[in-house]
Amino acid sequence: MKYNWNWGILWQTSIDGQNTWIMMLIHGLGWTLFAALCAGVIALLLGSVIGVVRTTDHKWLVRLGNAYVELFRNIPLLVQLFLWFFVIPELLPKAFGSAIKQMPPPWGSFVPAVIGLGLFTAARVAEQVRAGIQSLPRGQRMAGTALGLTQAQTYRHVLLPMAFRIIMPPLTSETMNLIKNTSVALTIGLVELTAAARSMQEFTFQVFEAFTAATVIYIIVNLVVVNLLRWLEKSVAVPGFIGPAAVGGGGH
Amino acid sequence: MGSFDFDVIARSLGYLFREGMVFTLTLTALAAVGGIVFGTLLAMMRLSSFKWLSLAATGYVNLMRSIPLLLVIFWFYFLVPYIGAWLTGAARPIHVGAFASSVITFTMFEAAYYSEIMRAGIQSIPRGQVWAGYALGLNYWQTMGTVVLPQAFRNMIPILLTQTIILFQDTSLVYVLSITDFLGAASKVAQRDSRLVEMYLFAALVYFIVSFGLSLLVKRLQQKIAIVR
Amino acid sequence: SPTLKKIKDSGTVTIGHRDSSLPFSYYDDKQQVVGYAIDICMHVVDAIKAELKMPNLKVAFNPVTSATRIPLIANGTIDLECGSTTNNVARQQQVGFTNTYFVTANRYVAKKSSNIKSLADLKGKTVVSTAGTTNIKWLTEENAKANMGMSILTAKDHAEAFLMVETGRAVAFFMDDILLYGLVANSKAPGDFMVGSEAYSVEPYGAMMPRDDAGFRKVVDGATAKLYTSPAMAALYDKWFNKPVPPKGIALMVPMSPQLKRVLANPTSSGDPAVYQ
Amino acid sequence: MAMIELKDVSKWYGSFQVLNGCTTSVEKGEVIVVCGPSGSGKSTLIKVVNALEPFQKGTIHVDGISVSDPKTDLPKLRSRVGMVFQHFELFPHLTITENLTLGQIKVLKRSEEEAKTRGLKYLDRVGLIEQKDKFPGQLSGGQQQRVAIARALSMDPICMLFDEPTSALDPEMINEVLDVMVGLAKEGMTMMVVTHEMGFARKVANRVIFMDRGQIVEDASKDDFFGKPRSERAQQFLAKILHN
Amino acid sequence: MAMIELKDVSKWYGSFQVLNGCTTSVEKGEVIVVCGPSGSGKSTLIKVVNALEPFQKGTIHVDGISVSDPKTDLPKLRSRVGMVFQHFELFPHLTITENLTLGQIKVLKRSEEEAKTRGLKYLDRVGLIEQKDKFPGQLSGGQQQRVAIARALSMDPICMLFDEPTSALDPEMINEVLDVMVGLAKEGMTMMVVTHEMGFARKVANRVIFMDRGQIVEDASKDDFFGKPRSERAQQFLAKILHN
Ligand SMILES: Nc1ncnc2c1ncn2[C@@H]1O[C@H](COP(=O)(O)OP(=O)(O)OP(=O)(O)O)[C@@H](O)[C@H]1O
Ligand SMILES: Nc1ncnc2c1ncn2[C@@H]1O[C@H](COP(=O)(O)OP(=O)(O)OP(=O)(O)O)[C@@H](O)[C@H]1O
Ligand SMILES: [Mg+2]
Ligand SMILES: [Mg+2]
Repeated sequence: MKYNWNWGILWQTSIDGQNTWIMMLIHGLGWTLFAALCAGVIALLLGSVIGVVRTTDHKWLVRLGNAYVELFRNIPLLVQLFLWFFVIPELLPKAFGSAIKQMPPPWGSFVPAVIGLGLFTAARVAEQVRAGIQSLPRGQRMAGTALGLTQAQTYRHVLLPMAFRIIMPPLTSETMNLIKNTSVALTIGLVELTAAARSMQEFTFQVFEAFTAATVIYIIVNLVVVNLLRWLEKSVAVPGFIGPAAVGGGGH
Repeated sequence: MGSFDFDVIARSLGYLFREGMVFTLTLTALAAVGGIVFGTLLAMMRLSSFKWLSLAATGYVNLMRSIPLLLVIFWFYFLVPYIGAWLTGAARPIHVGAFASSVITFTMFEAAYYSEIMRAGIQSIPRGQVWAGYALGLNYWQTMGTVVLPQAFRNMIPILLTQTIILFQDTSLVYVLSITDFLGAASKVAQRDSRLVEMYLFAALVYFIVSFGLSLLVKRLQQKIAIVR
Repeated sequence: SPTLKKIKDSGTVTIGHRDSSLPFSYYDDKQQVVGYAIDICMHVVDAIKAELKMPNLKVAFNPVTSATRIPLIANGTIDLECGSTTNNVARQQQVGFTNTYFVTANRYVAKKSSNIKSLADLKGKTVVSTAGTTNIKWLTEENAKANMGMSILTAKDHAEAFLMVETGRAVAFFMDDILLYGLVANSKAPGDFMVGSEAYSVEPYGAMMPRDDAGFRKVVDGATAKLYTSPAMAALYDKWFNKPVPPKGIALMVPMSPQLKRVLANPTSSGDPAVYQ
Repeated sequence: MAMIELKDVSKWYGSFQVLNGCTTSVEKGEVIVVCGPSGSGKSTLIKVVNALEPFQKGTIHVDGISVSDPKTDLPKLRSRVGMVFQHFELFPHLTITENLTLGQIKVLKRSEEEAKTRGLKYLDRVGLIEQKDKFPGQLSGGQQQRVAIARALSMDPICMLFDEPTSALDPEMINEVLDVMVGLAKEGMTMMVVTHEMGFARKVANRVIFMDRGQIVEDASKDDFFGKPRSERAQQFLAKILHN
Repeated sequence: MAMIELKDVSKWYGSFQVLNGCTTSVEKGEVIVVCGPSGSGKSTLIKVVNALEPFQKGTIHVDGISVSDPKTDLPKLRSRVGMVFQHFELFPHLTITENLTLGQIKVLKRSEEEAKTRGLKYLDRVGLIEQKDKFPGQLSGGQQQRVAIARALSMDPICMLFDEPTSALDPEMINEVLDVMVGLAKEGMTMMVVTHEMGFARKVANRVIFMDRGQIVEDASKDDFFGKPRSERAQQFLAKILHN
């Protein structure tokens, strides 16, 4: 291959004239993690609510929850982010719309990215939460109800604590997916890790160094996150309980 | 934005579907079949009692799952010619078309996900089924082929298909290679004619209709093929 | 020369092209690859045919993006990249460039209604440029140097950057002027936009080819130099910059700049901006 | 006034009728055993009494309160009826003590301390006080079922419902659970028990109800039932289950 | 020569010993009942005989062939030993007929036709010939277990192993399965049966083996075992299981 390897490029000053390229990548990693964290919080909260709602017997609430999940998981993330960034502000009242558009960078891309990623991931979390609750023996809900607990109390004290433990493994892979999916936000101008790597390769033309560095960083981040979540999973594991092997849905 | 110019869609409809959608669907179908076959092999490797086999499969799956698809597409696009050369013993990187390259990429990438599904599927078959197969005198491959995999596969069909719908949406990322899949076609027209909003709205609609239609089909199928237990 | 040998062995020369760099290298409405740079490269192909004495040499087209063009040259998938790639010294570390075929300048486009007259009017405003371009690099440096306090947005591609100006997310979009003319001409209301009169940097375009392949370079440089200095060049320029071009039949109406005239008369593949001033 | 009173209760799952005009009553202090073939509606009968399943026709009164009246405070009613399930249904993420106190604290609004004192009293009663800090998954099936009984008792129920409490247990553990139930019966607890353990029925039941296809086919005193069941179906059933 | 011969068999799961020096033998035509508390190693004992689980010490010979000899063709050996599981383990994706013929075709290389004729003969024998085109999920538990027995029989086994064949069944269905097994015993089939059904043991067993913590604690003739079990553990066990 006619390629001029130059790993030293990582320690050369980047276009902003101050930081080295490796710092630029790490800066990008910061945005990756921050966006993933914010979107993760939205996804967990909203996804749990929708997932729970879909296991109740309020017919129209269940339908609404199903509609949400179908809508958000059947459109590619790439397209959703584009719509959040370019189309939604145009559909809002003018003043509000321009206020959103005037947000200084990177917030102008960060906010739509977090909303888009959050709502997209919420649909997937909702699926997991629903599956988790439904994988519990039907008798658990009955036992709670038979004790005199209200529906809300049954969810809070009986169903959700077990459901969340059971879906820890699929939620772990959702977290990995979320971190990786933030890379799609580069299409609306968020300079996260992949975008930083691309920008590095376009300015320096050292493509393979840039992408290798990014790949290695992603692998390290994933190792750390997966092990953190495994540890969390172990530390909340119920002694003596071997849960039904929750079948992880796929997804990226 | 004021006025939408949806005329651009009418003008490019033929191109969008005859080139873009056909590419997307072909790629999805080939990668799904290849991914499931390779994924099943990976799952069997992971569950095998040969430590190094299971380690290799685990490493592969974890690697694939920790890199963003965008980067995976990129790597495969440039490395496949070298892998091809290495496999065929050719002196030069062999020429691999964009289509072949994306089929290989998605097969290899999705196999990691399909293998997790098949692994769960195999593990969901009660141990007793395996014992029953062995007790009849079936050997490993016969037990796998006639007892375990048919059930695992049938139990997992809904999840496999759901993953395939995700694959269908993921193929849109090949646009980074400037390959004309459906989204690539849409974005090419959109960029050339400066009609991004119209095109993306249309693309969202098309993806939604196809994916949602497929997921309805999955539900139907699920009710039909579920094994009576 | 390894490249010529490869072309000879495979009987095919592979040209990398962009999909929407109007009018340099793009798909027309019949999905054919066309453009100013493509036409120039076809002359190079003819020269290769003559050099190798292979009149039936096949031409394959391979789409590239800003992210894939370098690796594809490096791994030998494409032999020649014909698009709108700026030739500069940094990039010459990885690839070779042929004689420059266009010289453009970095300018901004803004809405007429926003009343931007000069760079100074952009102080403290939000501006946009495309990720990975030499333009955004200049913009970043200038912003810091002159203490302009501009917020700089990064767009994925030119069309999106322009859309940001169209929808009011950014006041101005900094890009090679020739691309700006194309974007304005293709927009829904070309009358709403104006391209700034000041030029901030020069951007010479050339075709990329493998680095350090003197044999191949000789053929390519020879062919382009011969074309540039021939009378056919003026007609070729006219065809793409002063007459209606596909797909929509809009004419860009950009007369040949004095710099370009000079460069075409004395072909050069230098990456030094000073040469083009 | 009867403790539990069912009048002409019918229930459908879609178009499938699970209960068909069931009428019976349980007096205070009575022990009723319900038996019948699989799928005959025994579990459903127990569940409608506790309003865990709705029914479409008839009336049920527990301690004089109508179960189907929309004005009835169902959680409160349920908290007064103890229920024990086939698969124990302890809460696996809570310790034994927490299992015993959850309902007392959340429903009866007892203080944590009081709930604990009471819970542990009943845990001692079923002979498992040393297990109080373990999790359900760490106990054997028989132990779990005894905890489930203690959990129900610690709500001070006015009556208890059992749905096949021993059928998920290893043969060795059946008796440790039945012994506890026999004790309860002897203390005068009102009980309605779905079970196939005819030994238990012979020992403590006042009456035996035999169900088939959603109907109460036989509702007789213990001696009448074991002596000379009227219906042919009940005779067959007894023959099958008592043979060998 | 004994049909099944175990000599000093020990097995560990990691550091946990499941079988501890088990020695016994089963003669041709004998019926042996294995019982003992949960977790004592009964299922494991059955599985090592059929080489479904490896063991670390001792020897097992079935019809004179060593199970642990690496040269032994295990699939072939297993095909000659019929096995019936607690949870039936019919193949749910195959019809009853296909369940009966799979092993015959794949292992014994019989033609499809011949396999079908034989399979249906045994299906008739267990009284289920009308169910031949159904799927296992459409049958009751008792029916499934009878099909499982027919499946094992259609391989023409030289002996049969049963692992708690009735403990997953509704009480009503236990007898229909036991009846089939009693029939087999009477015809002289060599059988090793893990079960808690002492009625069955009394009726047909030649010998009873009592296991505790991986050891064979008692290996006695039926009359000796029920009359005066030697070990205290076996006495306690019998008391628990026979009471009520
Ligand atoms: N949620 C449900 N939807 C539809 N049918 C149901 C539902 N729950 C139970 N059934 C049906 O109602 C009938 C009675 O069920 P029930 O559980 O009361 O029977 P049972 O007498 O307790 O049987 P078993 O001895 O097997 O526990 C059965 O035929 C069962 O299939
Ligand atoms: N795969 C395994 N790994 C580790 N321990 C095991 C495994 N399988 C069984 N055991 C343990 O081995 C012991 C004996 O198991 P086995 O199934 O033979 O008992 P059993 O006598 O059949 O009991 P049961 O009456 O409950 O069926 C048990 O303590 C069990 O927990
Ligand atoms: Mg029941
Ligand atoms: Mg066992």
